[in-house]
Amino acid sequence: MRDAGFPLLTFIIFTPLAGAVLVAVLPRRRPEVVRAVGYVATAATLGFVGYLLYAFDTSASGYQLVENHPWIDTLGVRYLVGVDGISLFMVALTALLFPIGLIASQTISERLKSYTMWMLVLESALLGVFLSLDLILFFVFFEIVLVPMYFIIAGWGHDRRVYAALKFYLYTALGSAFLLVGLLTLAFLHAQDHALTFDLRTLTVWAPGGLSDGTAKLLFLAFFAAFAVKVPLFPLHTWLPDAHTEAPTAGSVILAGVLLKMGTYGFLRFSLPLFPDASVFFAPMLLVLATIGIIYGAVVAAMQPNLKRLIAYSSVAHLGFVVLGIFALTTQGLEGGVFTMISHGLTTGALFLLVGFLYDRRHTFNISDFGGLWKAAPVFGGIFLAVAFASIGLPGFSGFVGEFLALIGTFIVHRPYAVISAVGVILAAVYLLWAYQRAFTGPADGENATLRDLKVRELTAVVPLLALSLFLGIYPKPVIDRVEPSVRRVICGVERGSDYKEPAVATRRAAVNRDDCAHMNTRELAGR
Amino acid sequence: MIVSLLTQARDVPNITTPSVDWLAVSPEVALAGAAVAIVLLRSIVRRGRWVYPASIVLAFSGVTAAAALLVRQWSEFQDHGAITTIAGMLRVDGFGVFLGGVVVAATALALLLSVSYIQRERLEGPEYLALVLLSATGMLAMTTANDLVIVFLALEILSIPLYVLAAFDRRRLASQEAGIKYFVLGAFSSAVFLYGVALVYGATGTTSLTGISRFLAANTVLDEGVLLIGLGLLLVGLGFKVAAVPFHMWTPDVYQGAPTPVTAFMSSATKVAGFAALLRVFQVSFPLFRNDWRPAVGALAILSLVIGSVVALVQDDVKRMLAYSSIAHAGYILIGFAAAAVTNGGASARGLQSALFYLLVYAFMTIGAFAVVTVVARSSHDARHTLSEYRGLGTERPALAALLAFFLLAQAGVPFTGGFVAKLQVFAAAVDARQYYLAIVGVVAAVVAAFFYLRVVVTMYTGGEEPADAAEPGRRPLRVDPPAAAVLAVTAAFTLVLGILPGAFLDIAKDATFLIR
Amino acid sequence: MDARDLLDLVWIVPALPALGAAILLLFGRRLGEPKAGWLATGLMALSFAWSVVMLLALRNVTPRTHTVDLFTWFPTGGLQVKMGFLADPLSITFILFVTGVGTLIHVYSLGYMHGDGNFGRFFAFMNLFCASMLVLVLGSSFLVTFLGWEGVGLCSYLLVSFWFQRNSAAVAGKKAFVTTRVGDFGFMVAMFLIFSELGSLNYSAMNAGASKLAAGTATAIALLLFLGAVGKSAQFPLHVWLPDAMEGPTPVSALIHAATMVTAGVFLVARAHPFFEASGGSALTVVSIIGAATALLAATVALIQVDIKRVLAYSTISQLGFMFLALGVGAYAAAIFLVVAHAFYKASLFLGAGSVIHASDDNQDMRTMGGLRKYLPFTALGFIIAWLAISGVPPFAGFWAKDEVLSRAYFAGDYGVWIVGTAAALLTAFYMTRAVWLVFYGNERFEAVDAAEQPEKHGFSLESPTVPAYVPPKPARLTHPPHESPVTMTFPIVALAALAAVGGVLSLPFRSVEFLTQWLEPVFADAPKIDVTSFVAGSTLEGISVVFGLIGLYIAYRIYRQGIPSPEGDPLPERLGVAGRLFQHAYYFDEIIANLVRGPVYRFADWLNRGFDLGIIDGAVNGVATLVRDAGGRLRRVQTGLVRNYALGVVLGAVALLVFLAVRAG
Amino acid sequence: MTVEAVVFFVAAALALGGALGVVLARNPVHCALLLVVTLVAVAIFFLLQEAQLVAAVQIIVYAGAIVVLFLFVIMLLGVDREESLRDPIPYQRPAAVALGAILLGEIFVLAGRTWATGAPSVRGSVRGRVDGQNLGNVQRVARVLFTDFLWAFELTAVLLVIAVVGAVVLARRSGQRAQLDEHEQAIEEQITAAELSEAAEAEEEPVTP
Amino acid sequence: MSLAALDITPNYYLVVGALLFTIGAVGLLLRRNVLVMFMCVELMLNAANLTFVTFSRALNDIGGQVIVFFTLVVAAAEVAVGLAIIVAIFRRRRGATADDVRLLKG
Repeated sequence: MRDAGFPLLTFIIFTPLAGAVLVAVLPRRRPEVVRAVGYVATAATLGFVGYLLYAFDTSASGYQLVENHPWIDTLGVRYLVGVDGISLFMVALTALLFPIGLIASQTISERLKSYTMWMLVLESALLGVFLSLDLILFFVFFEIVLVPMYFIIAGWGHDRRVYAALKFYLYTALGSAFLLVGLLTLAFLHAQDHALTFDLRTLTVWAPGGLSDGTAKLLFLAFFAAFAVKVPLFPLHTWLPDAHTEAPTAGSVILAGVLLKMGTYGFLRFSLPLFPDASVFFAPMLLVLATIGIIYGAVVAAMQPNLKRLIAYSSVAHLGFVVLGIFALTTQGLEGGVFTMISHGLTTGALFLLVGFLYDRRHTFNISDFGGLWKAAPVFGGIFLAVAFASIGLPGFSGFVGEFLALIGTFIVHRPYAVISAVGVILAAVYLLWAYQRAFTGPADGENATLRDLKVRELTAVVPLLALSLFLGIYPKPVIDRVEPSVRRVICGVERGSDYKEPAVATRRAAVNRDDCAHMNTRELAGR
Repeated sequence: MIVSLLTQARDVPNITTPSVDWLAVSPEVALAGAAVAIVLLRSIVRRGRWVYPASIVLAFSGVTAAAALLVRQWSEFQDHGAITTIAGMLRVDGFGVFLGGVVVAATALALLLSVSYIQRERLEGPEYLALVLLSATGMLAMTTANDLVIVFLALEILSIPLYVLAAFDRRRLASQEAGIKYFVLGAFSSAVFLYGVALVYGATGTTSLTGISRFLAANTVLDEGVLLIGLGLLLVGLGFKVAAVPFHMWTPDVYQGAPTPVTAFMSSATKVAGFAALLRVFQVSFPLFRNDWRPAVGALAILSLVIGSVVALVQDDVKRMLAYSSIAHAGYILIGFAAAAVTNGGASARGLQSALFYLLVYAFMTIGAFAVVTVVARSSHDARHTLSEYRGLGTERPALAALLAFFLLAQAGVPFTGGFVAKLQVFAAAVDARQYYLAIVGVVAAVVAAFFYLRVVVTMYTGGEEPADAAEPGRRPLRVDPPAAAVLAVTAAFTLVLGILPGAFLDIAKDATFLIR
Repeated sequence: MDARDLLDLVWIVPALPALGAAILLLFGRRLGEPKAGWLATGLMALSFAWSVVMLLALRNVTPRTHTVDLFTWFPTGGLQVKMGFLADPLSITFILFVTGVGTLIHVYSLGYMHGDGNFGRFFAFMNLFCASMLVLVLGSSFLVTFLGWEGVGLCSYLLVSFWFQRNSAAVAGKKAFVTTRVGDFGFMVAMFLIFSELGSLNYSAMNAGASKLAAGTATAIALLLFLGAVGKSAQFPLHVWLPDAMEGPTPVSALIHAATMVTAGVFLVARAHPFFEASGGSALTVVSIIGAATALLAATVALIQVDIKRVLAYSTISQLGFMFLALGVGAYAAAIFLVVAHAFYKASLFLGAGSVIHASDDNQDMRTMGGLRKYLPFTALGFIIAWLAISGVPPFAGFWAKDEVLSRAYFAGDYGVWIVGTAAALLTAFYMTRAVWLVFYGNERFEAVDAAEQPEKHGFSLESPTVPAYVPPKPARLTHPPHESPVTMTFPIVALAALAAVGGVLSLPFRSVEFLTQWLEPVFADAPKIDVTSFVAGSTLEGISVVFGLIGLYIAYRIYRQGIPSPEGDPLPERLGVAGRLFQHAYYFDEIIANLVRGPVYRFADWLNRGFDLGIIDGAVNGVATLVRDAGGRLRRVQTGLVRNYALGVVLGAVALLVFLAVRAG
Repeated sequence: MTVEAVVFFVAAALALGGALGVVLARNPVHCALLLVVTLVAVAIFFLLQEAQLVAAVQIIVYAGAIVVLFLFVIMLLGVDREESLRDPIPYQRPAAVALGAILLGEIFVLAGRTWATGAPSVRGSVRGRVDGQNLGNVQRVARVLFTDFLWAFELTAVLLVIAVVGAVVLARRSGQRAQLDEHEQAIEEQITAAELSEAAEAEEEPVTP
Repeated sequence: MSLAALDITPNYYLVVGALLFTIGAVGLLLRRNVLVMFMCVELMLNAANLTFVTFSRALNDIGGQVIVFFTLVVAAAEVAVGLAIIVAIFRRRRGATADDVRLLKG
């Protein structure tokens, strides 16, 4: 591991927060300064994350750049952060989407100061979620995320924002309530014979053997409640369309791009390592839900009259692929899941940006209000189409890599789910192209005929996402190489903790020579 | 003095008076002394212009002295252990000093909040201050009480001034209604409590908390019925004070009607004192019966959580909503209490610690919230606190709105506020004590509670684009006086610090649990 | 330079058009009309030239296969997929005709797209298409092929709906993409199965491992792949998109929907033939049956079409059916031969049709044409040669190729298939003859009018592509007399026609001159040979084939030699009676699907959205919220404001508490 | 039957009868007077149980001071009107009586035979010698009051201060009249209306002396 | 058991105490007049006092009697303050029924 020489992860987490504090003391009458601070803070974070990508040791499977300090001693809670291949790209995605979100927020002038503050707080919180290795610390970040997001939706959203924001808050808070009880139970059961700790690495070593079968299942379900709502898994998804539709553009981007990943990330980071046996036991249930989500999300998306709602439901389908991949419990599946998380962040983020830009021009999301936009705005139409195809999962774009891996990873262990889910690939084309056809093609009239094309600012926001999606679609290796060791660690942990054996075909020629799980010692399995 | 006079009486054989550790009673003396001084000043000087300022000075010197003495007590306790004095009726241990400290802090903040309020509402200042101080005296006595009789007396000492304070604003009918309701029900519950004390006395032959404990440890009571009734009635009486459901019904009415700073004082300090008694009585005297009363406490906790949270949902009055929320908070503390009632020593200590820490946090965040309410009510004479009054506060007074939002979010248990750490501790304690059902009800109630806190927050940040109708009579511009600002600053700071770096305070709370027996 | 070193550079073939696409997408608008087109065309020509180099290089390599890996695409555990290209006779054959035909059609487009507002974009898409198609055929693994496969699908979408302001075009593009996606589903699942069985997606692994698979597994893989091919190659029942795809500019129809993309299915089956072989024949039987059925059904539908492009579209479907028929009987090389020959004559026909349409103000209705031969001499020349080729008149390429296919079918013992194929051949000759006579011969059924009177210019547009119902003809009113197209357009027509004329030499059915068959030999070496049992039998079959072709030709000639009296006067519908209506509506296939989608499927989806999602799930969520709030309201009423009542609560609590304690105390 | 028994039963009858009277009498003045009966009866119980000083204080403080204060307030406020039998909450009265019965039942059931299970004296007995001396009741009480209960005794001082301050501050007739805001005003009117109707109702009912 | 042999054990007093307590409690729930409600509280306090004294004798512990003194003081203080509140609130009103003050509810 290359040593950063300074607490890099702490810098990453708290740079945006520092920006938020700075914004708080700025005068309200200087919006340009507020904006500048926002950009600088997010850009600096992105810079740190860039350095993190450089400093990250590709071959290591464990957590790197770990920082470990006591926080709440009486509970054994620690400020424990670290990064591995799985979280690395979640962090990168977060750091990337925030400056873009701010660019997209250029149109916001009302209460700009608080808006910028909430955005920065949100970024810190999200980065914290992905970097925490202490269960309580994770929960703290997991929970605090709700607050800025709530305010962003309720404060700068559209017509039904209050309802949507509240629904978002209550839904997800209810889920995480069970998570809290679950993780406390876990830690205290561990504490019967050991020192009380919430250190994920310690608990990962203990939990698979230390918990009784029934307890592990109950705890799995407690964790599941929180993560499934966040994902959101069918049938816990109804907060999502409302939240997305009512959120301001940047809010939707972050919501789709990063927030939803908290759930799937949680499955990967906590559910699988801590409760391997229960994970294997419940995997069919999750696969069923994921499969339903994929098909259901796509079908319902097709029926939406509102462009944003449509994309929201498409997220349900996409995240279904992620869950499918994760609970396939194969190397390809997990990597596909992780990759789809990244890819969905890029493409759906871009879609929301574009829809937001459309709203800026036409003040509506209704597909029926549009028509023939491509004519007046060729660049807009072209980029929208490209992003739509990226989202559909056309090979050559990142979406394909993720979905293909998730499906193939599922197929080798659970064929029916993969086959049914593959239908979702067709449906994705149906709903997006149908929407595109209705909004962008055909004859244009009225305002649609004079739509302004994308401006440079807007292009700066979208093009990086599209370009990255294209790049990762053609050359996903840099990501997969970094994800693979960590994914292998997770799978080996599951194998060690249950009767499950990953099919040989998934690993036969693994890139890492430590792929043979038998060679992984307990320390390595814990990610130390 | 009286004691010495009496000992000189000839026909009475010598009475050996109990030794008095003056340090142990000094905080009470300081507060009561300040109160008496104010009363004297008032009765001698009558209506001088400087009487009120002087009273303020006296009040704060009393509080400061009490605080200083509590600190002294704490170090004394740390070095030499608990002080038991005056025939064992008084026991100064970590538990008492800790909660005493919370009481004094709450008192100081409530006084600070009242200073300008009194002038604004043209109330009789010196009496007001004296009554607050006297009530606080009772609370302090409560925290160190080691005898049911002291508990009873302290209960009365803290309650009676509150009856008066609740009814203090004679121009508002609501205030007087609050007073009379509080009084009737308070007296009723005191009577119940007293009957409970009587029965416990009969069953154990003593009223001393440690005495009861010793008796029960040494003897097996075959007919434990009377003891159980007594115990139950004690729970009822104290449950009333801490506003646990179903003994809570006075709370919304009284909190709503009383002058807002009084509400702040009541909701924070009284609850602390009530829990001080509850925890001490049950943990010290009846640990052997914990399997009998723990489920009851658990039931009270669940009822408080559910009813407090659910009914708060439909409130339109902010003060009333905060009252219901304080009922829900009592539920959380009761979780900690129930968690403390287990044989596992570590878990028990954790439960107690969590309850103590929760009280600390709760005091600050609730005073903070009521402080904002006090300031906002400036525009409508403390009579109206409907949610619509808060519409547009976010644009009109962003700082004030942000603070209220912060306090409410803290109460909702959002991370990086004291409220979160407090709830975390409570749930951890419940889990540690294997009282999973309490933890689950607690977390779910927290989610429901978030709904009504957020409702207020949203109201503040919506609407208000139209200029605040300045034309409306009685609507004066909001002004935050320095004392109120100080209260806001201190409570906000504490709520934040307790959320981010709770370590030191948790350690103190932990120390406070050790020597309760 | 060693031949293998040279073959390492095979990636240049797709890279050139890809580069062109990239440049044109970014700067196409700035380059402007002629330059963008010339750039694209030039790059295609270069690509063709390089393909020829590759051909020459491969000839010097034994064994005749060479794999180039550029970089690792999927480096995941056991699934390692390289971005790699496979040069072997099959792929080289394909790249040659793709780049060759592609270049010609690019040239044609220079003229055809003249004046279009999105000239640059068109060429960008065309280049992108060629690049994707080349990746498809060059891919060294199923996944790389799939990359190209989806790429051509994308370009097809883009180009079909190129004139997106027309709703019909936009809808047709979407329909094309979605329908082929149904096939892609099969392709994907096939890949899953291949990976889980073989642990690799590479063709080399397939060649090594396919024969060892259980027959059932191999059949499953084969049929799934065939599903992909059915979608892409517009075979029954996924053929519905192709006629609608004629909404695209005609060069697109020529290149994508006749010459190249639609043959990708054929390529795939040929490429994956080890699985088909390993299936023990059952998969191949399915292929041949589907192929034969499609050939016949599409031919019947083509009989009665009035839109010149639709005739060609159904003809394409039918011809593709022939190809699958060939594949199904194991005559892989014959299928490829037909692919190539078909590329020549069908491209020529489409380009000719485009020229006709171009000349007559975007009119596509054959009933309002007639006698155009004298206005469009070069176009007519090319068209007529190609017509003879497709009708199976010797010695044109179509004859040799079709004959090869049918005779193989016969010799393979699939007599049913052979009969169906022969019948389809007869029909082919008929409908093509009908088209030629309606367009180029007979009476002129159009009139020139002043430009001022000309109503809003609209192409022959289908109101909704999903219902290709009978459209009453509008007499074409032209602003000017029909005129021959510029040389950029006529040259490709004639050139392709010439290729169609002589293309037969690629593989004459005589031992030593079966060039193509021999060339492809290494690829299909493991497939069982179909022996032509005797020269006599072969010759007889050829004779029968020719006779049938001529019969069809003659019947059409008899009917249409005078043209038709008026646009409404086509005698064919009447003569065919009920069958005519069936053909006209393409067996109502589209209508059934459309009604299904608009009816039950839509209703179900709508219910899922409004009834289930908003009603039940969200209703439950909101219901719980309302329930809690109602509970709050009800509990609130308990708080009566009366002190006595509050005291009652206290007593109630006390009583309950004591009851509990009493119960515990026993 | 011992004298104690006779006295006990008479006193018990008085005490309970007085208590019931307090609850049932409709006129507050009657209630106050019936309260005195109970208080005196309780004082008799005290006497019966060797608590002479307490008995005396009970009479003086309770009957003499507290009840008088009650009567005084009744007269001052002129609230000696009889209260209506109608209860706005229909379930209140039956519920109250039922709960009372249950409560009583529970107390008896739980208490069973033995009520006083505690340890005998720890701080001075009621009877017998203390420090070798035979002391009167007053002395016995005093000894304990000023030793064991010293802290409680001191605290009562605070209580008295509170009583004084509280009573004074509340009863002081300050110059300012209540200024009701509109909301309160409305309710005020409502109440007055209700009062009037109730008063009318009360007049219709036959007055029980 | 004949009446003559009847021994008045502490239980007799305690039962009377319990009855008084219950009557007081129920009375508070029944009555609408604040003053009478308050009287009922006094009944309850007296019940407690009686119980203290009875136990005092039963346990031979003078402490129980001492506690009664404190109760008396408390009762007195409560009465003083309570009546003051009642006076303050009902000065302007004719009735003293607790039901009348009902601004606050819900």
